[in-house]
Amino acid sequence: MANPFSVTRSTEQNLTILALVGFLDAHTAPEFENAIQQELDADNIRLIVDCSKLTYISSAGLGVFMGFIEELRERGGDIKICALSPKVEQVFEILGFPALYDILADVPATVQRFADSPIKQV
Amino acid sequence: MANPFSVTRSTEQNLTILALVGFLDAHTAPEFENAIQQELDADNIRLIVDCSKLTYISSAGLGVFMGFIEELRERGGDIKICALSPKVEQVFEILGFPALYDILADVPATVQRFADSPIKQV
Amino acid sequence: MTFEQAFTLNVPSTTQNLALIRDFVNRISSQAGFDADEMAKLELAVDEACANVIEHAYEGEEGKQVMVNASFDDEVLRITVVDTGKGFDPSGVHQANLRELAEKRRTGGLGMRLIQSLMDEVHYEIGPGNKNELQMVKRLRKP
Amino acid sequence: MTFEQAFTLNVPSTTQNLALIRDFVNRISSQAGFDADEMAKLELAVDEACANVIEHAYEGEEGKQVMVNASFDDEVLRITVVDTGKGFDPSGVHQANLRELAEKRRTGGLGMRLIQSLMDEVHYEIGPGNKNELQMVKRLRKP
Ligand SMILES: Nc1ncnc2c1ncn2[C@@H]1O[C@H](COP(=O)(O)OP(=O)(O)O)[C@@H](O)[C@H]1O
Ligand SMILES: Nc1ncnc2c1ncn2[C@@H]1O[C@H](COP(=O)(O)OP(=O)(O)O)[C@@H](O)[C@H]1O
Repeated sequence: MANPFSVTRSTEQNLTILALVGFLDAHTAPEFENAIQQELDADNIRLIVDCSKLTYISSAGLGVFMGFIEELRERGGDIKICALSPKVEQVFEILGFPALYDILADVPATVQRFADSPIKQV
Repeated sequence: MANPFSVTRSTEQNLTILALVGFLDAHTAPEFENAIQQELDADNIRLIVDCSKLTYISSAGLGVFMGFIEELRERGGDIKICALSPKVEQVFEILGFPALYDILADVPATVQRFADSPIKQV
Repeated sequence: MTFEQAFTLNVPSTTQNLALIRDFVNRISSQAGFDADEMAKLELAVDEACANVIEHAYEGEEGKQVMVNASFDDEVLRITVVDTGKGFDPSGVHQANLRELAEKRRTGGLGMRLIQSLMDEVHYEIGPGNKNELQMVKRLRKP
Repeated sequence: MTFEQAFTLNVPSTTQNLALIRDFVNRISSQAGFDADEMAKLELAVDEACANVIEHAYEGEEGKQVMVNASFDDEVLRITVVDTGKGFDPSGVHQANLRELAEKRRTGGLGMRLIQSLMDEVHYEIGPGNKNELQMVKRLRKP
């Protein structure tokens, strides 16, 4: 019954894929924050966040994206987001995330976007 | 989010199989009661209750078994129960149901039991 | 943890709310550290207690409130179910055995027995029409 | 239904309890007749409100209580989140836009905006250290 959340890491070419699973709220956001911080510390600055198994997100989860995006882009990297369920997508849209982040349909499309446009022009 | 419960009916030889799905509590027990009553009204007195998809049972659900068993046996029939999950089985056992009811591993074993012993000797 | 964790839930007296009550108990017993088997017992005991309140204490009247208090520390989980209904004398309830019940075609009479066997301690404080409490305790077994 | 359905939940002020609070809201909004899309909005608005209480009103202190009251009839669902924490002046909160927040590397500042856009009415009653209430209303759309 503990609301499960986990981050699974994989790589593809020079990209890091972080797959989020479960419920991302104020309780679990620190775990996601740590996962991104570790990538930065290891100089992995091209991140794909795969949300295909993300069931729920609140502003605490969205804040994690906000906290790192400037630094990543300054260093030549980006966070690109993919595979949002309709429920999760609605939250990104209410807050205007599509203006600030590349949001794609799936991992392959996001890999392609990194090739075409390494940093989103905002 | 409504706690789902449903009863699915099928037949095998001269037996009626009622498959319970979901949560059987004081709220949903009347639905199970109606399902059994309909069988009695139609003179179907050999009932297999398949609990393989029953997630939860409380005493209100167990009471439904109690309310019909005497009449069914007087009329030459029986209720035999099968495929309890460990969680549901624990409740049947605490209350001593195995002394009063045939409880089998699956539907085929229960069909066989009806052939060997149409009414449990208690 | 260093302090007691206390939770309260208040819901209208309808059987539809039993599912909500079970969610509540499951979340708390998981936090308290019970395993899946003990969580199932707690969930069932509280369901039975609340179903009795709805059916018997309030005699099916839906505009009343069922209150569930829960608190735990490192050693025990205490759950109290409170109603303002008619009350009863628990010691006066005849605990029929299963065969008797079947012979009488009774669909009830199993709930209180379940509560007794699922919990470590069970205690009623009855104040008819005012405040009736069913206090239940389950101890955490140290691993 | 002919009478108002009223529910209350009281939990300790830890983010772990947000999941329990969301269960509670989901059960009630489903009973009230909201569709899946509206249920998701209600769940999120209450999560945000309670996360703010835990983080800001109580400044992370875990021994306090978060109270959620919910009631509905045929027309509206009202949810009130109550705390006894430090309070604040909601009108004094600067609503930064997303780009500003990103530039300042702020991880916060999105919750109150979400609540505003998810609910039909939002109203704060602040009584610092005594009782702070966030009252939220969502109307049932007739099919
Ligand atoms: N909370 C209560 N308020 C009033 N009467 C109760 C309450 N709980 C139990 N009872 C009485 O005790 C009897 C036995 O309860 P129980 O063992 O749970 O079986 P059941 O509820 O199925 O009848 C009930 O029939 C009722 O008369
Ligand atoms: N319940 C509350 N009690 C005290 N302060 C609050 C409360 N809710 C919001 N605030 C204040 O308003 C600010 C904005 O809140 P919000 O938009 O939810 O963003 P965040 O919580 O991520 O900072 C908070 O940083 C806090 O200063």
